[in-house]
Amino acid sequence: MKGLLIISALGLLAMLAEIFKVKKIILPLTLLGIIGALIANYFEWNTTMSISYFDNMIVFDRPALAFSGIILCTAFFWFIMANDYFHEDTNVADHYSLVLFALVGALMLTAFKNMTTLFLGVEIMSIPLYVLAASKKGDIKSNEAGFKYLIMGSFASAVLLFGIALIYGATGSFDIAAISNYLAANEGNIPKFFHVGVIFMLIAFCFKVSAAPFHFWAPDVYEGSPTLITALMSTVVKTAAFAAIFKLFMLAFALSSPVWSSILAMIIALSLIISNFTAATQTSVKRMLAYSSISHAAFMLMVVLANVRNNSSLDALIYYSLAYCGGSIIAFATLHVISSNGGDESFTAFNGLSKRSPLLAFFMALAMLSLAGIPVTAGFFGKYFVFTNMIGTPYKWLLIMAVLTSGVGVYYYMKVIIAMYFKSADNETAVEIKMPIKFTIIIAGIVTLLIGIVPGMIAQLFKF
Amino acid sequence: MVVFSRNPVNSVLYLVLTFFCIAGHYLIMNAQFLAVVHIAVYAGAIMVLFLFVIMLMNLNQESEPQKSPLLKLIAGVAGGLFLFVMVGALKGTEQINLTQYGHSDIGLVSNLGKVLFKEFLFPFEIVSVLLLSALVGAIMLGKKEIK
Amino acid sequence: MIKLAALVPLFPLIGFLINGFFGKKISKGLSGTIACISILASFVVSLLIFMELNHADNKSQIVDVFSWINSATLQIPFQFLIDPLSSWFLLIITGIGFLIHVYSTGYMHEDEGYSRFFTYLNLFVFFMILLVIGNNYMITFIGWEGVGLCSYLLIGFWYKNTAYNNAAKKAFIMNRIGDLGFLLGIILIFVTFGSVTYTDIFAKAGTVSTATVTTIALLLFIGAMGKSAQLPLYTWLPDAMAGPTPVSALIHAATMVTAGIFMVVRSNVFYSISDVASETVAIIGVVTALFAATIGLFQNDIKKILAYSTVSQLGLMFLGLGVGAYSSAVFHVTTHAFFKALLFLGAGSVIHAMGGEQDIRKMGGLKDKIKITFITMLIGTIAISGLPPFSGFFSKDEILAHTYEHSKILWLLGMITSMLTAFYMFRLLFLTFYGKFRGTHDQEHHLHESPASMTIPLVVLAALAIVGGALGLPEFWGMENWMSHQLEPVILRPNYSTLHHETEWMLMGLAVASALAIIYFTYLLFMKNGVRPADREDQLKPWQKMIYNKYYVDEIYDALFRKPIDFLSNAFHKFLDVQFIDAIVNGVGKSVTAIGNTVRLLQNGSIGFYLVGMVMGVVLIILLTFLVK
Amino acid sequence: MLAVLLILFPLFCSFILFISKGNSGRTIALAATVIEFVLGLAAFYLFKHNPDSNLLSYNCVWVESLNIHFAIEINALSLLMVLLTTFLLPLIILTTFNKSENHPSNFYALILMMQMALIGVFTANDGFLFYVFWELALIPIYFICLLWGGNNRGVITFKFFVYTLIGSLFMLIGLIYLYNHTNVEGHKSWAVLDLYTAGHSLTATQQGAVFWLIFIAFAIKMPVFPFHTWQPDTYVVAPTQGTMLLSGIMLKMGTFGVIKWLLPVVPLGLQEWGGTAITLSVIGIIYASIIAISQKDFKRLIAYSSIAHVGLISAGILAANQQGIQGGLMQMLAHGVNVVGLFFIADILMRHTGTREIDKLGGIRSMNGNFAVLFLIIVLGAVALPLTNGFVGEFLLINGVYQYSATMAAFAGLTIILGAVYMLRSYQNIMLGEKKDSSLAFGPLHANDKIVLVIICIAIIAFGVYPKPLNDIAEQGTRSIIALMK
Amino acid sequence: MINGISINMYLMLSTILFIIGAVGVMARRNTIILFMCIELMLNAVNLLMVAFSTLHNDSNGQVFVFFIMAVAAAEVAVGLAILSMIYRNIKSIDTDLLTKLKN
Repeated sequence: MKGLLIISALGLLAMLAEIFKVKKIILPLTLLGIIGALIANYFEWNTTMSISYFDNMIVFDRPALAFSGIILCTAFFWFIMANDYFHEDTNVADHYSLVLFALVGALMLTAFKNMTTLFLGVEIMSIPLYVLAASKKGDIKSNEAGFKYLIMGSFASAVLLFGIALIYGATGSFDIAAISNYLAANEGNIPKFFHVGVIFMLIAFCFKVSAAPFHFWAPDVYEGSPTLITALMSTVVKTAAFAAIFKLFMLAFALSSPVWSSILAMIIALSLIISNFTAATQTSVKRMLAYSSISHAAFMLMVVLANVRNNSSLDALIYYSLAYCGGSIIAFATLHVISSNGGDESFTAFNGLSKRSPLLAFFMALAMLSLAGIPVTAGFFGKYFVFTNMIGTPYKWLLIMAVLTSGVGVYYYMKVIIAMYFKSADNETAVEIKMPIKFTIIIAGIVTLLIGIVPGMIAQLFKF
Repeated sequence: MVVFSRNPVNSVLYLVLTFFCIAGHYLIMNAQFLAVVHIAVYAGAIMVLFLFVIMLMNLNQESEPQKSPLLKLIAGVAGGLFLFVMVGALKGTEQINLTQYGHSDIGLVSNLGKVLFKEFLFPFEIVSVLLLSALVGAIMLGKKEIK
Repeated sequence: MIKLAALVPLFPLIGFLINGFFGKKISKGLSGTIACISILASFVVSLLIFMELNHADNKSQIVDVFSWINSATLQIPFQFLIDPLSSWFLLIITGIGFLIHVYSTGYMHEDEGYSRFFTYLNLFVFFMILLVIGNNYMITFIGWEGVGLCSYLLIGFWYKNTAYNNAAKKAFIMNRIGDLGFLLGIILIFVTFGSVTYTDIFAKAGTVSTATVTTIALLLFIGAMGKSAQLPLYTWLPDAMAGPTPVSALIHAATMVTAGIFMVVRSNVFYSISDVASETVAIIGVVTALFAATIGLFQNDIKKILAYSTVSQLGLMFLGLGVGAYSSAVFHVTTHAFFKALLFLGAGSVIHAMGGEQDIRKMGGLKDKIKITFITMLIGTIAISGLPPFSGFFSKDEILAHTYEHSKILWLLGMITSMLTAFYMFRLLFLTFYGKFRGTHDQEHHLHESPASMTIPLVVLAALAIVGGALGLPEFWGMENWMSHQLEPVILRPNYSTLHHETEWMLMGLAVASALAIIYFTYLLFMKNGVRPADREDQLKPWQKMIYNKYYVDEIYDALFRKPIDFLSNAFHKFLDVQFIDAIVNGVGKSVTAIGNTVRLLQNGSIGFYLVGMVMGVVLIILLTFLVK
Repeated sequence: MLAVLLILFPLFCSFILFISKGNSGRTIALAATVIEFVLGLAAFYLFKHNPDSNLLSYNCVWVESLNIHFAIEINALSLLMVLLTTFLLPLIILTTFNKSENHPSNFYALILMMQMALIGVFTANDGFLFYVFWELALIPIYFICLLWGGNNRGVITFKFFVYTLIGSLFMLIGLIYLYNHTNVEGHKSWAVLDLYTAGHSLTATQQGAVFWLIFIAFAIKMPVFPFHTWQPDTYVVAPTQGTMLLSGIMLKMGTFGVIKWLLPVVPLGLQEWGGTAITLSVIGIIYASIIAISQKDFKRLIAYSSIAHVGLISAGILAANQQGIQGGLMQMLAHGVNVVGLFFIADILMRHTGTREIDKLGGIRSMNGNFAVLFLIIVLGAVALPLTNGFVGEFLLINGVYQYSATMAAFAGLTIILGAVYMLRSYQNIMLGEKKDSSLAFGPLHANDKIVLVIICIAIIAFGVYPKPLNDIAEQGTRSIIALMK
Repeated sequence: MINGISINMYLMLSTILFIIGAVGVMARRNTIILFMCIELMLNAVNLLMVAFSTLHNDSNGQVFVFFIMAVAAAEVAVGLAILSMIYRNIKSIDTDLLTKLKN
């Protein structure tokens, strides 16, 4: 909870800093703040199992803290990485505060206990992102991305609200606990529109994590947005959304799972197919990553699906998020470096990277292997956990499909590696990497490897 | 009419009309305060904002070339289907009268205020963050580039 | 000495290694000497073993060397078995082998691959010894394949000649076909008896069903068909004549090709039990004998004639085996080794004299130019034609007598074969040594008798071909058939003639008379009338042409196996593998791309369309969840 | 501890190589692999004298929550494979001495990494660890093929990579399924023996499913018909050392996997589906042999011959009797050595003549007799002539298959005929006869090449004549597996 | 005053409103109208919320409506800002011109 407050305060401070013309201190301040939030998180972890604030509106229990830990860590590295990007911009403080506000929303999503906080969390997270997506003001692509994101996001919000309204109508409450109690108490006597509401919420969240057929916005927005913002979207936002999904569907609506699980299975299947197949034909790495993020979302949704019968899946979700964030951070950072070194975002820009910057190429390869799920990278364990969870469920066909499509997945990840190591570059000039980015990439790479080699570490870190 | 009118200004006006209707419904349902707020916020603020933008950009012409009829058709069909399935899905709900609790005063300001500042304190506070970020965002985007 | 049986194969192995590693560095003389000495040493040891065994009470002694393959109940030790059969074969192999080695030092003297030749030859002897000396089927099989290898190497000895190489390859592959049968037979033996050791198996052979025994026997016989060039796997042997002549003498006449006979005799227990198998052996034997003999009638290559004659004689031996006359077959193997080696070496001497010419149409009148060769060849020819008192007469007669006992038809066919044999052998003799020289002037000038290293073996073999019959004189002459007594311990049902003496006399007389008649006929034909083989194929009558072309068997095989396999190979590769299976695999990849590209089109950038997509998704979901039950 | 050292030492050297610059790479690599071989021999010695020595196994917790252990053990089965790996690696390194690659250090580093993974695969006693090593082995080889391969390598190695990866993911699912059914005092376990128990407790249908899930991975790796199409292309396109690694050792991962991770796991599944799998294997034998006959490229020919050989191995192993499995083990060793020899021959041909087209070559024997002899010995090993190493395994394999089905054995046995056909045909066309191209020149072999070939030939003959040391271990290993299948 | 009106009526009404909004978003090209349609959808939700609030005699629903309004306002603000920016760049607010990002 304190973490949430600290971040909110940071956002304000960042704005104040601009007023007082002390832009230089924003970054250190932000980083310090995030560390502070993390420390606060840590203490909360050790003190109580569950503290509720404000009439059970928001509760930072251990899963919430775990997810917010991931989000904060990612954000921490993101800020380091984004440093030089911000410097180019005149509205540094605005950017900082917007990102920080989005973080607030994300943190809320991990900890909400009430539909109100859920809804507000979603919006607080989304609105700054709409702006950020469009933040390259002169670039029509960026504008378009922001616009699309906004329209589609609002549409999804409307759907979400409709769902919330229906659920409220059935249960008479916005409280998650109350809803799940209601479900338990009125088994067999639940109005139909409650289920419609659940489905609507599911759809809204599928939109947020860009699962097919609600994924349409993702590739466009990912491509159009500034690379670093895309990184933020695909890591923080996704993790937060999954934290929310976890709470909603694995806890609150668990009992109505017969209604939504088969739908979810179909959504996953569709996502797997569409994302992997389309990613395989992309020429732009950024777009490819967008599609790949859809496929990862599908994998994480599988955990949600599996939870129907298996309660150990929180581990899996957290682990997968972490692995995915690590890989994505590296990938987007590399992309950023390349495009800021005069390249575009296509596969050809990666040609011969191994010669231009062996370090970058190595870590990018690592990230790709991790995203492809090859041992001993973090991504492998992520997939492993998903499989472990899925195997007990009746959706074995989905598992087979996941295996086959991830074979396709390997194809496009490898395409990057091939380009880097096998193709020759047009220009052989060395790629210049700024220190902060180097730092981020190396740390993220080490984490990716480390939790791949010693996954027990994470499991011990988050013991529930 | 909101949807189909060609001129955005007309659209806005039709929308305002719709808002008034909705506000009427609120009144019927004893949500007096909400009805007022509704009119104030939507018709008063948001719609004015819309109009302002329209005027600003000088868009009150029927400049919009129509979408290809095909997409319109598809959109219509999709909407129709949507309606169909929604009706199908929501049908068969038991007929509950809205007045089963008789008259109530939940829609009154005092009551709402209590709820808002007791139970919903945190959301209320956090909405400030939301509005702030929207503010910042809008300003940031609205600012001219200083080059 | 029996304990030292390992020495027998060891010596040739040492010879092989020395020649193999240092062959190029040492002089030709030394190389040849080492090779000969190693075989000689082997021969001496074999002789000692033979003598010792004859005096020993235990006629079947096992010598352990080392343990080879163990797999649970499957124990295959490297073990030697010394019994009358193996010791006798050892003598033949090392004895004849030695003579041929000596002969080769002369014959191959000019060849650049001199030491290589002896390397191979020593290796061959080594494997051949293993083949006969092993105490289980696996050791025999090692030798069996090993000699196949050496045969391959030696046939293709002049490796620059593609035709020779093809012949070598053909020999190896045909042998392998047989080997597969053999191997499966061995495996079935193991599966049935839990062992492959001779002494174990034969003791238990009576305990299993006849059907199994028949299968085993037939599978083993497939192996024998390959190695001993029986129908339908005989075609490699005539081609094998591509190798240097001493090789033909040693491998493709005297020793290796008799491995099949050896193996059947070794396994006589099975054949004695299974009538079906025996019958098959006899029929294939006699058919081969007759078939090959007819082909021999019209051949013009001196070595090819001998090769077909070998096939034919081998068929005769199988006939003997088929009718249960195992010792007679071994007897015939022995005498055949003598006279056929003699004939080949003689032919080699002729070729040597002719400077490499092998076509008898281009020879003639050689008897005065190369006297020793002529005389020894004559002896050999008489021996093979079955005139008393030469060795061939006795062995062949014994087989035919047993056949008569068994079946009159088979006997008749056998008789015809031996008449044909007499015909083509004398044809060979007359055409080569009599009449006028028909070769080129150069060749005539060049004609000379071979060196002593070649003629001495000829003489020795000739002597053996004359007196070899003494090993198995007919019982009814009141003499002891040494051979059959010798082999008694290894044969389940020793087969002693039950015929009346009169019948035997009659058969014998008939054989001699017919042989004489044929020889006279041949004499009339080629000497008196001076008939010469046609120079060109189109001068032949159709039936002659067919025989001349070996009944087109090679062509048939080509059409039946080689071409279809080549075709299949291409078809499998081009169509099934590349265009079907791989295409499916690639197709998966392509379809991924195709689907990807199609799905990409959905992403057309238009918000309205995206929203329609989303709404349709919602519609579908609700439809499926709530309305479709 | 020795076991751990066997895994860690190559990894360590690999890191050194990654860091090292310049041309010292090959020396380091050679030294490393030789030392590794000595370690392998030490393990062999130790195993002979004290099979229960705790130096040979190691077990520590890796991921506690999932009960994943870093459990490795050198037992009879793995010892053979470790010996094979450690024996072949120095040779493979030696084969590179006569050509200059780009970035040699990285090349060697990847090879050593591969060795680490391979030894890991062979020694792992924990299902998860096994899988991890299994996948790890894939990455270095993929890079080796990709970075140092021939024309069109991108697409081809890619197919290989994706193909095998999908297969192994299926295996992962199978393994996880088993894992979910383990129950050791209320906990799940990855230990191999517990997985066996879990497998045995499944119903026949479940076992059938697990059988296929796991078998697919192995079948692709080996490869068994009809999962083989990646293989010829990959073998051709990979650099020689890559091909050697792929065919000499990596392929054995599949066969080894069947022995250790399939047969004892799902006996009922095997009963039900083993026949199908054997049929596929046997079809593969004939099919690949026949295709090999018409191949023009020698390397491709070897590739197809390898499919045929492996088909026999797989058929024998799946027959699941003493002879079959033992023969499989022996043949794995033999095939490893032989195929490395053959591919090296192909490499030498390429280097000396600039082509591998069988039709363009010819008459090399008259130019270099020693080479011809060495080549011939390797060919003989490949056609499984008795007294070469190939024979022992092949005999036992056919024997094993025969016990399963005589008809199958007869078909499988065709390999000895067809093998002779394509091997001799290619040998003849390449080495014998007259030179087909007058410009063809074939000088003397380099010392390194000669050393490698001689060592291979010695191995071929030595283990053909006296296979006992290895055979005894193979027998012991097979016994233990057979016992576990009950 | 509201006797006799069943909740289903409101359910249907707001559904219809919602769908009209949705169709508008799908079919129109004018971005401003797009926003308005979204407002319409949100209003549909509001209506439903209030109806349920009345049904349950629970003021939470009405409070929630406040939040929705706040969010709607925020969205519109941001949306119009983006819109004006786009207009600055391409002098049009036609969605069909916003298809640079595709495939």
